Parts: sequence; structure tokens; C-alpha cells
Amino acid sequence: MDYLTILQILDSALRLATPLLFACLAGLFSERAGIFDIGLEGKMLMAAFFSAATAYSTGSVWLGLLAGIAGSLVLSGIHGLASITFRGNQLISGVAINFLASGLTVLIGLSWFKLGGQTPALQGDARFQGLDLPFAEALSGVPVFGPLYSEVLSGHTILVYVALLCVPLTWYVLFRTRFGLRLRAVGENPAAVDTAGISVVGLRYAAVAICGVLCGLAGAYLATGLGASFVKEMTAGRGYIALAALIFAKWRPWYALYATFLFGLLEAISNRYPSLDLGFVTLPSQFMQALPYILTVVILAGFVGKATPPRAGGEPYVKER
Amino acid sequence: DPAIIFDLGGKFDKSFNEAAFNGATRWAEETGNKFAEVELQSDAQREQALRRFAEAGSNPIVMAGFAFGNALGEVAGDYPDTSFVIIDMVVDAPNVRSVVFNEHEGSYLVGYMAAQTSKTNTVGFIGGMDIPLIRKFACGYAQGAKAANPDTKVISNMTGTTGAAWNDPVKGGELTRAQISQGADVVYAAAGGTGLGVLQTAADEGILSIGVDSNQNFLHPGKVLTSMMKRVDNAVYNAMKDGPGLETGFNVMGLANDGVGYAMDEHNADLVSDEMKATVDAVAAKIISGDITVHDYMSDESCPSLTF
Amino acid sequence: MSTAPAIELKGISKAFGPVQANKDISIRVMPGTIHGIIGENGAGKSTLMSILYGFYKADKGDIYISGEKVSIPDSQAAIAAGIGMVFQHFKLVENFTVLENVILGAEDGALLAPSLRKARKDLAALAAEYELNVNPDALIQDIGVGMQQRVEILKALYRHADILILDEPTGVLTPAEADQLFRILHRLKDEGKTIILITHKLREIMEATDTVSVMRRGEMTATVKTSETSPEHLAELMVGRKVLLRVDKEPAKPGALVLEVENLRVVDAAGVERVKGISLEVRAGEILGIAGVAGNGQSELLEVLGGMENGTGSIRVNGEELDLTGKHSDARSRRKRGIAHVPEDRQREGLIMDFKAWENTAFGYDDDDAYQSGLLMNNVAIREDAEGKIERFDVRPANCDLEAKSFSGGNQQKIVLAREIERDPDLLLVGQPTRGVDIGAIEFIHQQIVALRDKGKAILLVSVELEEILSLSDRIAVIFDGHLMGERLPAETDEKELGLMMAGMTGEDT
Amino acid sequence: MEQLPKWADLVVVPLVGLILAFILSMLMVFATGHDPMEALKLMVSGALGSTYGWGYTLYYATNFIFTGLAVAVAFHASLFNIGGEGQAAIGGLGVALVCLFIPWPHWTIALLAATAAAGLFGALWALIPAYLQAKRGSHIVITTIMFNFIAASLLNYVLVNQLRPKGAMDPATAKFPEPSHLPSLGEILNSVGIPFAKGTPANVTLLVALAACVFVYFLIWRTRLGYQLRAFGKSQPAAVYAGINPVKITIITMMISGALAGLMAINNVMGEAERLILGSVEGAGFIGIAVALMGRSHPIGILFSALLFGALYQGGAELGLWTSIPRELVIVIQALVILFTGALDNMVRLMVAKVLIRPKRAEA
Ligand SMILES: Nc1ncnc2c1ncn2[C@@H]1O[C@H](COP(=O)(O)OP(=O)(O)OP(=O)(O)O)[C@@H](O)[C@H]1O
Ligand SMILES: Nc1ncnc2c1ncn2[C@@H]1O[C@H](COP(=O)(O)OP(=O)(O)OP(=O)(O)O)[C@@H](O)[C@H]1O
Ligand SMILES: [Mg+2]
Ligand SMILES: [Mg+2]
Repeated sequence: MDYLTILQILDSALRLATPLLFACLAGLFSERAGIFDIGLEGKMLMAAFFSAATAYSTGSVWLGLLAGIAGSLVLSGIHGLASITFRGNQLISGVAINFLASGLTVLIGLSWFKLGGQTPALQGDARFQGLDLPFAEALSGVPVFGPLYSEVLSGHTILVYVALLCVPLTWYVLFRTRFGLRLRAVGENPAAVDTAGISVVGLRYAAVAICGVLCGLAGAYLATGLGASFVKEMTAGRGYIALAALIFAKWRPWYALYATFLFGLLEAISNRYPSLDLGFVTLPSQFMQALPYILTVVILAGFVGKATPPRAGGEPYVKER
Repeated sequence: DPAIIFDLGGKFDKSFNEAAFNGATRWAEETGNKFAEVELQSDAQREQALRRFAEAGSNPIVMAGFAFGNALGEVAGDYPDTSFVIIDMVVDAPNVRSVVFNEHEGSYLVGYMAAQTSKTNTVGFIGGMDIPLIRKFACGYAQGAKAANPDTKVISNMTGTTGAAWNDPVKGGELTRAQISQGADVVYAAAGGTGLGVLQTAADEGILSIGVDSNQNFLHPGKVLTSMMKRVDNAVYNAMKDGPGLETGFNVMGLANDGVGYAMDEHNADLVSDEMKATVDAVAAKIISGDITVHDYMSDESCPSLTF
Repeated sequence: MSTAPAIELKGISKAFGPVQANKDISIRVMPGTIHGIIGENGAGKSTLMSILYGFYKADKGDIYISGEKVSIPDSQAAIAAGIGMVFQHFKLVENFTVLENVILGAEDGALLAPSLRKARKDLAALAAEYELNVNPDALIQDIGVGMQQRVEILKALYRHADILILDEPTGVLTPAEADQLFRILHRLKDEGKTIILITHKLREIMEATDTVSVMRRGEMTATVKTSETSPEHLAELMVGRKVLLRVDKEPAKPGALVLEVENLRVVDAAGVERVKGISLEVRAGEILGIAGVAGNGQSELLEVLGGMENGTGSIRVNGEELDLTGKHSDARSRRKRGIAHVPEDRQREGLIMDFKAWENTAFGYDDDDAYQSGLLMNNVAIREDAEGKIERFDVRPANCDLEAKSFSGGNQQKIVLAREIERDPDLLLVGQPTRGVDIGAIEFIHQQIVALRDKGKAILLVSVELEEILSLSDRIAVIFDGHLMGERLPAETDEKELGLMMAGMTGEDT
Repeated sequence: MEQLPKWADLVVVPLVGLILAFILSMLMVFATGHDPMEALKLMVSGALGSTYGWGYTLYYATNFIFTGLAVAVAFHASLFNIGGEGQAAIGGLGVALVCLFIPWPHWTIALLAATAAAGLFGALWALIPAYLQAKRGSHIVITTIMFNFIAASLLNYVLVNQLRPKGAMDPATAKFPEPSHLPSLGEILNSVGIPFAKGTPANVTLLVALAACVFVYFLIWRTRLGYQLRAFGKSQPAAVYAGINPVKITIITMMISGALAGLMAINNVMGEAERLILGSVEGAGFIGIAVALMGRSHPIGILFSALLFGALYQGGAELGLWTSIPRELVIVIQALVILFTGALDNMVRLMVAKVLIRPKRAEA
């Protein structure tokens, strides 16, 4: 494997990791506040649809982004209503949201665009364009680092950089602000937050809303950043992978970056080597496609210790019964 | 009235189901008649839909997809007065018309064009899932490419192993980029909705792509080299036009009877020179005449020009 | 001139579903006093205080603070009204630092750093003023309960509480810690703060409070001046009958050696050695009490003996060696050897809180032949057995279909004791048998332990309550930092000497 | 919150939730320009109005019973098995191997063997995640998700490259030989004189599913293993105190769970398709999560919620057949049912309580 190939794989990994990273951070906010969310997939899908639909209709990717976020937020609202206000089962609510998104996106898409639930292809300002980072051209000649900067880091859509920025931002919000302190507390011991005179419900809704915004970004990136239209079920299980990454990352922002990047990297590698000839045996494509998942299990078993979820996670906060 | 049953992918799968739907719609528009239709959600519904439509008097009943083979085998005998048309599969029964396509022939042609167009001598293939039908596409494509230029390298990727593989444009795009970085400058997608991502990315990255099943040239004018046409729409249209008493039996749709082919229109006119078109048409003629044999993967389950 | 009461509650009622936890309760507490509240488990003390703190909403009734009617819909309002509360079950975030717990909800501004800086300073000042030293950067999960309680008090003081409610604050404290707590409470009182103290320990009521209220079954049955009452009187008011406040027992008649521990060492999951070479023996028909400040290795000692933890060294029961690390080092194997175990934490370990009482009476003994019928468990037999136990141990309510969590602490403990004692074990391990349990139940539990001893069984008792150790044990060993500091006979020692040994000073030093 | 009488909690609340879900669904049908009453009638009569409809409803329900039980058993030990999808797929592989390569004299024996194989394969597929969770602390949710993908790849490989008959287009095995075909429910009932539509996929596996419900009931509430498993699920420190081996319990529980998921294969692979098809699980593993949660992890609850989902599937199929209502609407209806009967049940309970309890107060 030469340097250029490595760069290309890293470049691809970064793109593939971005939606996972958004979704993973989304889940991080929610679960840190004690609300489990297996509905990441559905929210991403909803956002993908509304961002593409709006971007197409208005010709503005930014309006699309807002609409995508709004779509995802509506589902967050349902999740909040079910799991915070009415103290329902968070897993069931998540499952319902995934179903709801997968049905609604196509239904609405059918009635709006009559394209089989798909949106028309986006063009020009209706989609995010790649950004060249400053000096990318100039630095590309510098050995080793130059290509890394100009090939791997530069040239992505703005959402990729937003996602990367979200990592320190999330870390900062969680660990350096009052809001973050309270949010983490409410996921560990809501009674402590309650008796400290802070609204558990308010905090949890805030967390779920942030989760919605980030899922919105993830979905918008899929449909208007990486792709250029909505296709039904286009999230293709990425919400579940993000969930796995979140556990892998032990609910921590920087680890979330590493975990999602690892998933992106493994997928990029298996894309690059659809079947691998080892000389004595050729690994079939199915094996290479399963490789990211197999390696995840291996890494998880070998190198990552026990992950302790937020203590109050998944449990509705009930004072009186 | 006729009826049509779409496979699990749904009638808007950007692939044969959609082509079938288009054929049926064309028939309905032209004749002003109606047809019954259903999109399956579960394997168990195949037989159910067949029987229910047959009992409700629909005739003929058309089904899109090889997966109906077994179910139709069970059902056909029970409704001798109903005509069935199955696409992509052979079912041997007196009231069944089996329509199969020589996708390998069409793929050969577009592979030939791809290799002719490629400046890097590298062309790509992106399939939805590693299943025999897709191998048939890939194998013909590779043979065509190598026929045009023996030095051509063919890179092939399959998208995935779950149903999501057919609806993952993002992954399609990423596979395209991976192939581009390995030098491919023409990619052929046979992957349903995933293919949309392939065509999109190819257009974005300034290489050419090849559409599949229906004419997808219009999706990115000037950037889609051509499309491998598999005229499922015609097959459905004909079936519905022929009506209840249609002629049954084995029906091969190949280059010879315009069952497969490559798409030319205003969107790709500038990409395909007259000279190139002439060569390709000559190749097509040779295939029809038998001077060129395109290897059918299904004939012996092997592919001389590509390993999977 | 009469000042307005600091707190006045009028006609407070509160029901949890069918349970009427508080019935038309009225109470007045004057500023600058310490007011005690006592009552049996489940009498409604915590509920009443939680209402005052805005944690629960009362169904009926009014709250007056300093003579003014206030509405306390949530804890924020209570904090604003100058109320601070230390809950029976601490409301701390385990994996936060002390500092973070203190500022939670009382931050100054959106960023943490300034708040933390200010809090660190204020905390140092408070610590100096009230002798409430804590390491501000320690994680709650790493510090002992005594420290955790300091954090809770600091939380209230940091919020400038004028009224401080403490719900069973000494339940988990050592005598020294408790003494210190009361010194602090008196300081606060002298500063004019008002304190409400819930406790099951009559001695604390007598020593610390100015007035005391008694609750029974959701009602306030009496309020008296402390100086005008006696422990016996209070106990009677509480339970409704005369209570024996002393353990009544014959001298022990020690028999054969049952338990021999030699050079036992235990290393915990974090790699810290918690038990550092302990040797001890217990004979049939005697109670060996282990006194010590929590966290000095007594829990680990019990856990190894009970098969919940691995150790090295040698343990013999009835002369037979126990497996300390291998396949037979689990709790089930211990039970087969005639060892019964009443664990320190009944809610976390001793019971499955979501299981019905009858299911809990078979917990750990589900492989008993009497409980099997073929491949299945004989639920009828278990239930019958449970009913007997519940009757004999006077568990209230005597309904074995209730889930363990809906029994009061005392009654939960009775279920555990019934299960373990009625196994007729050769050796009974008992950890903190009366923690948080009301005096009526304490009397009963102590009687049961003594009765088992009198049947000729060996008992190893671990308790942080010196009073309990002194009155139950036939011999007392003191544990400090994983070592045994020495042994005393109860008649020949006192709390003072034991307290010094618990602090690491050997008997010879004194 | 007010306490509802038990009957209201068990019957009225789910029913009201269902009604709410359907009212919303029908509004959506109306919004998409169709006649809601007609759609509702079609769904209900299509799913439950004839033995024919029942034949399909019960077939789907059978699948969901197995996957629901699988999730439930793991839940009792507080393990979240999202791997039902993969376990059922691998169970299918077991069934296929047993049916294809061993000539069985009679379906009864074939069924026994296939049941064993399906259970064994499913259990083995759950074993690795279970072992990793118990021994290495790898989170079972991640590993089971990963194993779903790995199972899909494995099956893709095996079906395309190994088990597919030469020349077949389908990524599927050959049809199983005649003696291993299971009798359909129609055949069984007709043979004892009860009229029941033939040609529906419900088959004798339904009885296996019912047996599995009984088995799970006894396992969870009447055996020592179940007792220990529940205790472990409620409190791990307490389990250690009682001498329950966490590693052993985790592994055994997950293997039982995996086996139950695997058993689904005798319904869809052996009973219905009579061959193994790629992607034959069709999401039933995930539906199983909803079924188990809605059924409150109790076999009887699971039975009912599986029936509900089965009816939704079959009713949805009828909608698809006779109207132009898009099939995605059926997914939305499923979502709403899950939402209102599963996640928003407390909201419904509150509403019911208002109606049921207020008047009583007034009387008093
Ligand atoms: N959150 C709650 N939900 C339902 N019932 C409760 C709740 N809290 C308390 N109860 C019930 O209210 C009654 C009073 O409980 P409370 O905790 O106030 O008693 P207590 O006097 O503090 O007892 P203890 O001495 O054990 O601390 C009990 O019967 C209890 O079962
Ligand atoms: N959320 C609740 N729901 C129902 N009952 C409760 C609840 N919280 C407490 N109780 C009951 O209230 C009573 C008093 O509970 P409390 O929390 O004061 O603990 P406790 O019984 O004193 O035990 P301990 O002091 O040992 O922890 C008990 O009967 C307990 O079971
Ligand atoms: Mg209390
Ligand atoms: Mg108590």
C-alpha cells in the first residue's frame, strides 16, 4: 500500500465517518442525559428527507439543512414526550420512531415528488459543495504532510468540518459549562438534579433537542453533502452503527471521534479491497464486507474494557409511584 | 384486467421493478385500461398475491423478479385459465410465459464502450449485492471491456449483503471514489438506488458512468456515457397488450430482439462519437449473428474475464 | 415578644396511591432550635420532610416559613426559602467530584470554571468554619459515606440554608463521625439556624434536640420538649408498647471451634489490599463482634467469608478448609458448608427489591431440595415456607405477595434475617443488622441473633454501631486498615477505648 | 398517578392505545386521498375476517412469537439482544443443512431435527456475543448488532457460493425434499374436521411457537434457572451474593435467547419457503424487540402483541392488494401502534384513569 492509497483511504474514511460522528454525538447528548435513543436511524432518515426535499424546492441547501433539522426535531419531540413526559419505555419509543421515519419519508415523498419516495437530484446551491482549506494548493507540494492536508483534510463539504468541530465543542459544553454539568448529572442521578432545584424534565428535553439537531445534521449531510438526493432508507443502518460507536466510545466525545473514524476507516478499507488475494487463499467479497464488523468485535473484545453507561440511562425519572 | 406484482424492492427501486411499472403504466396510458398491482413486503406474500389476483380474475398476471420462480411453480397449475408472465426466470408450465434477458449481452456492449472511452484503461463495476444476476451483469461487462482493449483493468465492487445494499447511494458514491482512486474513469452501476449515488459521484468527480435497466442518461446529461437498457418495460407492456390468451413459453430478450441494448439520446450524443457508435453497433451485429459469443455467467457459473 | 416559628406546617396530607403517608400533620419549629422527629419505619417522616423541601407535592396543607405562607412546588423554591435537606439516601452524583456536586444547581454563570473557583474558596472557608474538611477534587464514589454526608451538608450551607433538615444522618456514621456531626449541628444552631433531625436513635434525640415530635402511621402523635421526656417514654410513644432498649442475654457458653481464619488477605478489584492478614476464631455459641470505622476491611472480610469475593490465606469451618479462589469459592458453596450471611447492604445484595417477599425468602437457597418438584421449583412449598417465616419474624405487613421494595427497612431486614437464621447455620455472618431500622425492629432483630447464639451457633457480627457491638457481642475485635487491632471483652471495655482502637491506636498505646 | 384496576390496565389501556393509533392512521389514509373506513374494514377483515386471513396472520405471528420470546428471555436477565435478526438467519442455515442433506423418513422427525438444528445454530450465533459480554465486558448491544451484519455476509456467501443449486438465479438453496415439508395449519385442522383455508403459510410450527411460549413461561417463572436469571437481571451484586455465576447465567440466557430466535427458521424456512432464501428473516428480529416490549416480556403478552403485528402485516398486505395505498402507510400504522400501545402507554393510562376514576371520586 503506497502513501497515496493510504491518503485516499483516509479521505474516504473521513467522509464515511462524518454522518456516524454526528449521530454518535447526538446519541451522546441524549444518553448522557439518561435518555436512551435507538431512534437515531429514524431521525437521520427524516432529516435526510426533509433537507433534500426543501433544498430541492427552494434551491437553497441552507434552508434544506434547517428543514432537515426541523424534521429530526419533530421526532425528538415525540421521543421526549414518550420517554420524558409520559415516562414510557425509551427503547419502544425509539423503535417506533425508526418505523415512523421509514414510512413517513416515503409517504410524503410520494405525494410531493411522485418519484417513488425519492427526491429529485439536487444541483448547484441545493447541495453542499466541497471547500478547499486555505493553502491546500500551496501546501500540497510539502512532503508527507502536504498531501495529508490537501488530499485528506481539504476539499470536504462544510458539514465535515462542522462535525469535527462538534467534537471539541461537545467536550467543552459537557465538561466546561454549567449546562453540561447538569446534563451529565441528570443522566447519572436525576434525583440529585431535582433536589438541587433544577428541572429534570427541562434538562432532558434540552438534551433530546440537541440530539435532534445533530441527527438533523447527520441526515442532511447524507442527502445534501455526500449524496445529492433522498433515496428511501438511505441511512442504511448507520444509526445503529452510530449507536455501537457510542458504546464503543464509552459516551465520551473524543472517543466518539476515534470510534466513528475507525468505523469509517474499516469501511473504506473494505471498499478499497473488495476481495483480497492473500496468495494461498482469496478472501471473498462477503468476508471483506463483514470485515469492519468482525474487527469491531475483535477490538472490542481485545482492547476496550467495560463501558459503563450513564447510571440513570433508560430509566424514566419517577419520584412517586 | 391484468395485474402486476412487484418484488420486495418495491416498484420504485430504480431497477427492474420500476421498469416493469413503467411498462405497465405505458400500457395503461395507451389503452386507457386499468391494472391491479401490489408491492410485496414479505416473501410469503408471493404465492398469496398470485392466488388472490388469479382468484379475482386478473389476467394476465405479470411478476417482476426471479424470486417468483418457486411460488409460480406452485400456483400456475391451479389456475390453468390464467396466463402468467414471469420476468428474469424460467418456469415450465403451459400457462406461463417466461421472459429472460440477455443482460450479459447488453453489459458486454456497455463494457466495450467503457473500455473504448477510458483513458486510464481502467473501468469500474458496482453491483448491489453479490448474487448470480449481478454477476451476470458484471461478467458480460468485463468481457466487453477486455474485448475492446485487452489491457483494460476491471475493478468490481459489491455494495453490501443486506437489503440496504440496494438503497445506499452514499455507499455507492464512496465505492465510486474508491474506484476512481484506483484509476477508473468509467463506472457501471447495477445496484438499484445505490446506483444513483454512483452516477452522482461520477458526475461530480468528472468521470463517466453507465446507467442500468432503464435509460438513465438524463440524470446527469453529458456525464452518463450510456445506459444498459434491459427492456423489462417492453416485456410487461407486451404481456399486457397480448392480454389473457397470450402466447406462453420461453421468451429470450436479447440484443437480437431489442430486449437489451445501450441507450443513445441527446444527453450522451456528445460522449459517443459516430465512429464509436459504429464500432459498437458492429459488435452488436456480431453478437446477434453469433460471431461473438458473450459468456453467460449462468451457463456454467464461471466468469473467464473477472473473478468475484 | 414571641418570634414567628421558622417553620410551620399546617394540615399536611399526602397519599401515595392507596398509602396515606401523611395525615393532616401540623408542626411548628422555632428558629434556632433543633427539632427531632422520630417514628417507626414507614411512619411518614421522610415524606413530610420531602414535602417541606419541595421534592413531593402535598395533597393538602400549608407551609409557613418565618410566619409567611409560602408555596413550595419544587426544590428550587425550597432552596430560595432557605431550606436545605440532607436526604436519607444521599442525592449525590457518584462520578462527580465533591466540588461539582456542591455547585450543581448553584453555579454562578454559564461557564464552570469561575463557579468552581469560587466554590473552592467558599468551600475552604466553610470547611474551616465548621470543621467540614473534604477533598474537593475527590470523586463521590471514592469517598466514604461519612464524607458523602459532609458533602450533603456543605451543599446546603453553600446555598446559605437557614433551615437544615437531616433525614437519618447518623445511620451510616461511626460514633466519632456522629459526634462531630452533632458538634456542627450545635454550631449551626448557635448561629441561629433551625435544624430538623430525623433519627431512630433515641440517644441522639435526648442529647441533641430541644423539642421532639413522634409520628405513627402517617400521623403526628405527640410533640414534647426533650427535657421533659425520657427515651423509654419516647419509645413507647413511637411503637405503642414498652420497648426493651437494652439487649437481654445470658453469658455465652462457647463450645467447639467453628470458624478459624488465618492470615486472610483480600485485594479488591482496583488492586488495593483491603484485608491485610487477619486471623480470628469464633466458637459455637458465641458472638464475635467486629468493630471498626466503615471502609477498614470489615466488608471485604464478610464478603470473602460469604463467598462473594476471593482471598488468600486459610479459612476453616468446622475444621474443614474453604476454597478461597477456585470453583467452590462462591456463595452457594459457602451456604452448603453451613454458613449463612446477612449482608451489609440488604437492598443491593440481600434482597431482590423487585421480587415478591416469598421469592426473596428462597434467595440463595433456590437449590434447596425442599423447594424443588421435579424439574420445576415448588412455588407452593416456597410460599408456605415464606408465610411461616413472615409470621415468626413478625414482618409487617404480613403479605408475602408484596415486593421487597414496598416493605420498610426494618421489615426488609427481618425478611433477610428470617431467611438466613431459619437455615439453622453453623456460622452466621451478620453485617450492619440494624442500619436504618426503627427501635421496635432493632429490639426484635437483636433478640433473634441472641437466640441463634443460644442454640449453640457461631456468629460473626460486623457493625459500625459501637452500642450494638457492645451490647450484642461476647467478644469484640477491632479492625483498622485491614488489621485486627486487638480483642476486648465487652464488660472490660467501653466506647472510648474501642473508639481509639478503631482510629488505629492499639490498646497498649492507651 | 392513580392506580388503575388490573383489568383496565391489561385490557382497556392497550385497546384505547390501539384505537388512538388507528384514528391517527386513518387520518393519514384520508390525507393521502383514500377512504379510511374502507381501508380499515379491508385491513381488519383481511387479517381476521376469514380463516384465510388468519392463515397469514398466524404465520407472521409465529415468527414474531419466536423473536419476541428471544428478546424477552434476554431482557429478564437485563441483556438487550438486538441480534435476533442474525440468530434467526443462522438458525435458517441450520434448518437448511438438516433438511437438505439428511433424508428424513417423515416430517415429524424432520421437524424435530430441524428444531434442534435451528435452536443450536441460533444459540451458537448468540454464544460469541454472550461470551464476550460475560468475560470481556464487550457490550452485548454492539456485538449483537455486528453479528447481524456478519450473519448477513455469511449467508450471502454460503447461499451464492455453496448451497445454491447450479444454474439457479436465486441466492437460495434448493427446495427441501418432500418428506421434510411441514403440514400447513389448514391441512391439520381439516384433517380433524375443522374447516380452514388451505394454501396459507401458517403451519405446524405455530404449535411449536405456542409450546415455546409455555416453555418460556415455565423457564422464567417456574425453574431455578429462570429464578436465577431474573435475579441476575434485577441486581447483579445480589446475584453474586446468592452464588449465581454471572458468566454462566449470561451465556446460558443468551444461548436460550439465540435458540428461540433461531427457531423462527422452522416457520419461515422449513414451513413456508421450504428452502433457505437470502434475507429470509425480513426484519422479524427487530419487530421482536417491539413485540417483547409491548408484551411486557411475558409470554402471554408476547402472544398477543405478536398476533397484533401479524394481523398488521396481513391486513397491510390486503391493503396493498386491493387499494393503491402505498405499503409505506402500513409501516406508519405499525409505528403508530408501537408508539401508542408501547411508548405512550402512560399517556393512554392517564386518559383512561381520568375517565374511570374521576366519576368514582365524585360519587364518593
Ligand atoms: N415515593 C413513594 N411512592 C410511594 N409510596 C411511598 C413513597 N415514599 C414513601 N412511600 C410510602 O409512604 C409511607 C411513608 O414513608 P416514609 O418514607 O415517609 O417513611 P419514614 O417514616 O421516613 O420511614 P423510615 O423510618 O423507614 O425512613 C410508607 O408507607 C411508604 O411505603
Ligand atoms: N419509591 C417508592 N415507592 C414505594 N415505596 C417506597 C418508595 N420509596 C420508599 N418507599 C418505602 O418507604 C418506606 C421508607 O423508605 P425509606 O426510603 O425511608 O427507606 P427505609 O425503609 O428506611 O430503608 P433504609 O433506611 O434502610 O434505606 C419503605 O417502606 C420503603 O419501601
Ligand atoms: Mg425515611
Ligand atoms: Mg429508613
